[in-house]
Amino acid sequence: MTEYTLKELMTLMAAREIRDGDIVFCGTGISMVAAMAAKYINAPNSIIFFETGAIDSKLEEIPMAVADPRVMFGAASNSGLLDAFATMQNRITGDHVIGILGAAQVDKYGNLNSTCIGDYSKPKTRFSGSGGACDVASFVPRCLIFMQHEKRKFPIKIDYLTSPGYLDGPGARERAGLMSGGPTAVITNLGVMYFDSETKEMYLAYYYPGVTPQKILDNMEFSVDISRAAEAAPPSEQELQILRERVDPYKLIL
Amino acid sequence: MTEYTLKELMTLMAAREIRDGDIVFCGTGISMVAAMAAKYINAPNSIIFFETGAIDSKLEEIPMAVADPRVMFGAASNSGLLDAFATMQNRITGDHVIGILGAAQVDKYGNLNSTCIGDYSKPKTRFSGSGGACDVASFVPRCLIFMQHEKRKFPIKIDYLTSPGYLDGPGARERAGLMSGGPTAVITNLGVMYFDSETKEMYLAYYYPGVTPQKILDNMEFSVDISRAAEAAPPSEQELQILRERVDPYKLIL
Amino acid sequence: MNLNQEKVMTLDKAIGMYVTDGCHISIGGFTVSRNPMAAVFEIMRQKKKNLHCYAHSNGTGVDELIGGGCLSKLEIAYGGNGKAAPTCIRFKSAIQRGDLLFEDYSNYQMSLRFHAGAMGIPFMATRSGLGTDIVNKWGFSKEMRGKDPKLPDKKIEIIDNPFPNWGNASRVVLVPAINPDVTIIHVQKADKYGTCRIEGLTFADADQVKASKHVIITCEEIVETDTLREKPEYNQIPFIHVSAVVHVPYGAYPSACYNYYDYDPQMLSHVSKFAKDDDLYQKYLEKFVYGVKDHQELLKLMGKDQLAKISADRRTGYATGLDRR
Amino acid sequence: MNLNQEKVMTLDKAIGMYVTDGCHISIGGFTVSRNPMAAVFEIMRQKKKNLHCYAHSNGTGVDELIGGGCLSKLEIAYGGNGKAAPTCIRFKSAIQRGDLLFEDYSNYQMSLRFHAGAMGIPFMATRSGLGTDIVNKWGFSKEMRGKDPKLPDKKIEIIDNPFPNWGNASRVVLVPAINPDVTIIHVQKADKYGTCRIEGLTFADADQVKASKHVIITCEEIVETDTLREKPEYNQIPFIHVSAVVHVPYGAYPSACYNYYDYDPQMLSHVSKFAKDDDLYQKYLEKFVYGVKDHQELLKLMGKDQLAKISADRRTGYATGLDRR
Repeated sequence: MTEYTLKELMTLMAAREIRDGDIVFCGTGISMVAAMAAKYINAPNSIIFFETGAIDSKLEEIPMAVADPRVMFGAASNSGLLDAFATMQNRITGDHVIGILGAAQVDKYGNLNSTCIGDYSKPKTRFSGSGGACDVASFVPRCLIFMQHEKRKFPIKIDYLTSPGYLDGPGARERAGLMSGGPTAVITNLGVMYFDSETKEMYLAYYYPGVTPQKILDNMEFSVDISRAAEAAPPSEQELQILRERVDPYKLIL
Repeated sequence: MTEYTLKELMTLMAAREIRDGDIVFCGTGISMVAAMAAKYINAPNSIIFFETGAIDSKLEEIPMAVADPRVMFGAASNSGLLDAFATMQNRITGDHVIGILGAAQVDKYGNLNSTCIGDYSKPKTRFSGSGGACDVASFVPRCLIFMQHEKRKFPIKIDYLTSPGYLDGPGARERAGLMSGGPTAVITNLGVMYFDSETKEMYLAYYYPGVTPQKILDNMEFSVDISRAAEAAPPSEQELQILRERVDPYKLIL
Repeated sequence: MNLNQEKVMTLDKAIGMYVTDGCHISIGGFTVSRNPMAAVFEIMRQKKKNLHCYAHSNGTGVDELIGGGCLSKLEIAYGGNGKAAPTCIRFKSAIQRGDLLFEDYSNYQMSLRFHAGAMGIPFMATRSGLGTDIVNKWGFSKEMRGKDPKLPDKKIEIIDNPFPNWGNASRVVLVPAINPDVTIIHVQKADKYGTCRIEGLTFADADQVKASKHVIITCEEIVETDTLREKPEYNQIPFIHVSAVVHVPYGAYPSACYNYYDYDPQMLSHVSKFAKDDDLYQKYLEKFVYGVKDHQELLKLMGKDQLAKISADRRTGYATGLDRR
Repeated sequence: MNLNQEKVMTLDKAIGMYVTDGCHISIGGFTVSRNPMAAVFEIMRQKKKNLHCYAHSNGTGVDELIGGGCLSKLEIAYGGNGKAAPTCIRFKSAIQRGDLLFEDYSNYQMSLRFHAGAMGIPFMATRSGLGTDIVNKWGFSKEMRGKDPKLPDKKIEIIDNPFPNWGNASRVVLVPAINPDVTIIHVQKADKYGTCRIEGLTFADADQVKASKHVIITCEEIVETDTLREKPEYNQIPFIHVSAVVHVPYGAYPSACYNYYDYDPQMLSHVSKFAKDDDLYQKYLEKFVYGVKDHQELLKLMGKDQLAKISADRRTGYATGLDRR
């Protein structure tokens, strides 16, 4: 079996969540690689679109930002932010969108912090802030979240709630006035977590080959159910080949 | 002195109200001819724009509708209704706009009816309805109103208030939440009425050569102050020439 | 929307599939330009009934739908059509007879309602209409609205500005979103997936499309996807919003299609003249609408000379010097 | 806006005239694309102070304005800049030190705020942010807002949907309009009156311009008015909104300008490296910003070879195969 990196497996775990016909809201970095990989592997009719207004771009090279001129080439249309977010906020197209997000912290309900650690007005560490993440998390029915599996990134309580997951549990999105939906999976360098359909709490669905469920628990502040966990299938030869030769040949991201 | 028609004089009376640098919101028919004439005569730097989204069109031929392809040619930009009305609703550009409207009825406060005569839901006579007239009348600081001078068109009470003038008098626009401003002049086939700055009531400013103030009063249901009225200057040779040779050579409107 | 199925189809199939009796519909264009007339005539031929129509100023098309007896409810800003019909004639008579339930808005309000629908929010705010009968007089009663889940609770709502010291506005008018079951627009160029390039003014077409559950595009030309994608910034509608694409040259006739053909002043006057009398209008329908199999047959009936007269000049995009008296 | 005066002027004159100490400003572009960098550097050279800046994701430009000490207040959705700076570095340190008053929004909320400003309404509604700290945590206190007429009453307002049975929404977030004193954008083509044609994505540039009292356009090319008017539908900004037009080739450098040049990955990395240390950043400023008279001198300093590397490929609009590691 071919060697692979955990980053490659992470990317593929995300790609496998994308269904044919999905409209994929894409950020930068690994999320863009995952969306591009899905188009080549399992979801040829999925469509990648960017909050900047480009839809179904011809991605000959990996864009390094959602405003990279590479997203403007060969698109079905180039508009702006207002149109892009409307596509997610309206239910006609929005219900077909899957978002891919990253964050500095995630809690057990999939709420994300990408704003700061410490006090909001004078934080210990400041991050970029929401960008479109809060919007995507507010609007779309399915979301994938990329995380590095470290204790401080899976805290009991996040320092700032930038992007809504299930807020404080079942029914909370609806009570707040958000559209239903919410995060689908948290994909890390160790495994994949889903959310229980009843409790809306994160549980372990997959651990990667060579990783134990216990190791995953050791890298989180809160505990998750591991009773439903199974070992993830390693990357196939074909998946790796596509990833390495077609998606990111210059190793810009992976 | 050259002969002229009352329609020609009406057109010129309106053109004379347009100032250099005005952005002129233009409808069809005589209002378009007036706006075009002003550009040639007294307001070369005025800009004609249409609710359909065309701005500063190159009007080689008279458009017969605001969506006529003739307004799309040589414009600074072709957008849509949303942009056009925003240009009037926002105060940065909106305060420079002068609107030109027509109607089936006008009352002494310059409120317009272009919707119906009789009961709204089953009217005796139905007209086209607001179109953009209500929007323009709501947003812009100055408005010219073209009318035929007939008793039934100047009633005590209009059957339906389509486009706001001064509503029921001083301060009423502000109380309703409208932007200040309101109609500037009512231009008819007999004369020109302005609005008193205190009472907001219509008064006679000009009567055309050969028309008496009394004749004007005879053609209105309500009475207006005629004490400030003066005879209008007839069209000059140059004005008529521009109107006939450059603006409407095929007599499509005049 | 429709991502995966084959989208190119015949007009009769597209209308048959997406325009169902009683559905809520909007059409593109404005007065004499880019009304999807081929589609309108096909709706009339298929005798669709009880449609609920949303219009800003879609003169030519809406008046024919009324004349054909297809509409039972209408929300509209402007029923006029340029010189040929300062007030649309079948619209006027239907309302005066009480044959149509209708409600009046302004053009901006209707545009905002489509914009809200496209954005997926329940309403948009404006300062247009305060103090007018557009706000005060409703065409659909509160009771009727309560019973019909496809009608908003209210025609319009006025609220105090929630930011009292901001925007120099004491109060605003809120107009409810529109999300039609189907929107039909006619464009110059589309690809087989439904990506559209509109030339000239776009009116409110893009928002109407994005607000709509189903979308039929009729077009002058179906062009290669790669061609449209050389300049993605000039494509106002990406394919994800579109359900069906139909190739119909002269599909806006007798309204204009910028860069392709002008409106036909003779035909518009002819229709207006006939529309003023019920019997004459029936004769017009029998000959020009029901009497032809499809739009191609109507064009044949009009004749090549007539079409040549309105052919657009390359420089101006319209028929320069066309006799429009 | 400015209808009549001469609009073409030098950059130092335009910045001197329209960017005044303490004014409220927004700039165009998004992260690595079409930031009006020549104008940003000129603002820094002119040592403008206490600016209040509105940004969605204007990475490159906003971070330099912060680094140059020009900003005292910032309303922002995203302070990141692609690979070179996942979090903008001077932004990060200014906030961590408490050197900057700031307030967070989402990208859509900021876009809607510009849209509201352009439309002349006090607010826009969205369903984004309900239940989050973006709604709950304010950067500017109620007291501060009460004292400053240039700040809206509230950061955000949540209201129950006034159309309870419409739009499937129980409540909505209202975000207040933005009307900057001045907006600066960089575009590919403009005419001398300020009509603009943007190629590629427009981001929120058009709304930022239309919401603004004064507008400075910097452009790669000043083209003939007649040329732009051959295709008016491709001009996103008509001249009536524009105060000043400045011809600045490479005016977005080191960010990208689609169809003209790519972003400069080396320069962006270089800036990021230097930005991490206060002394190094001062050295960077002395050399590349204060040490040059104008943007042309900066370009000379960068050298022809460096500019050639990022020159856009005709087919793709970016520098195909550019080394971006």
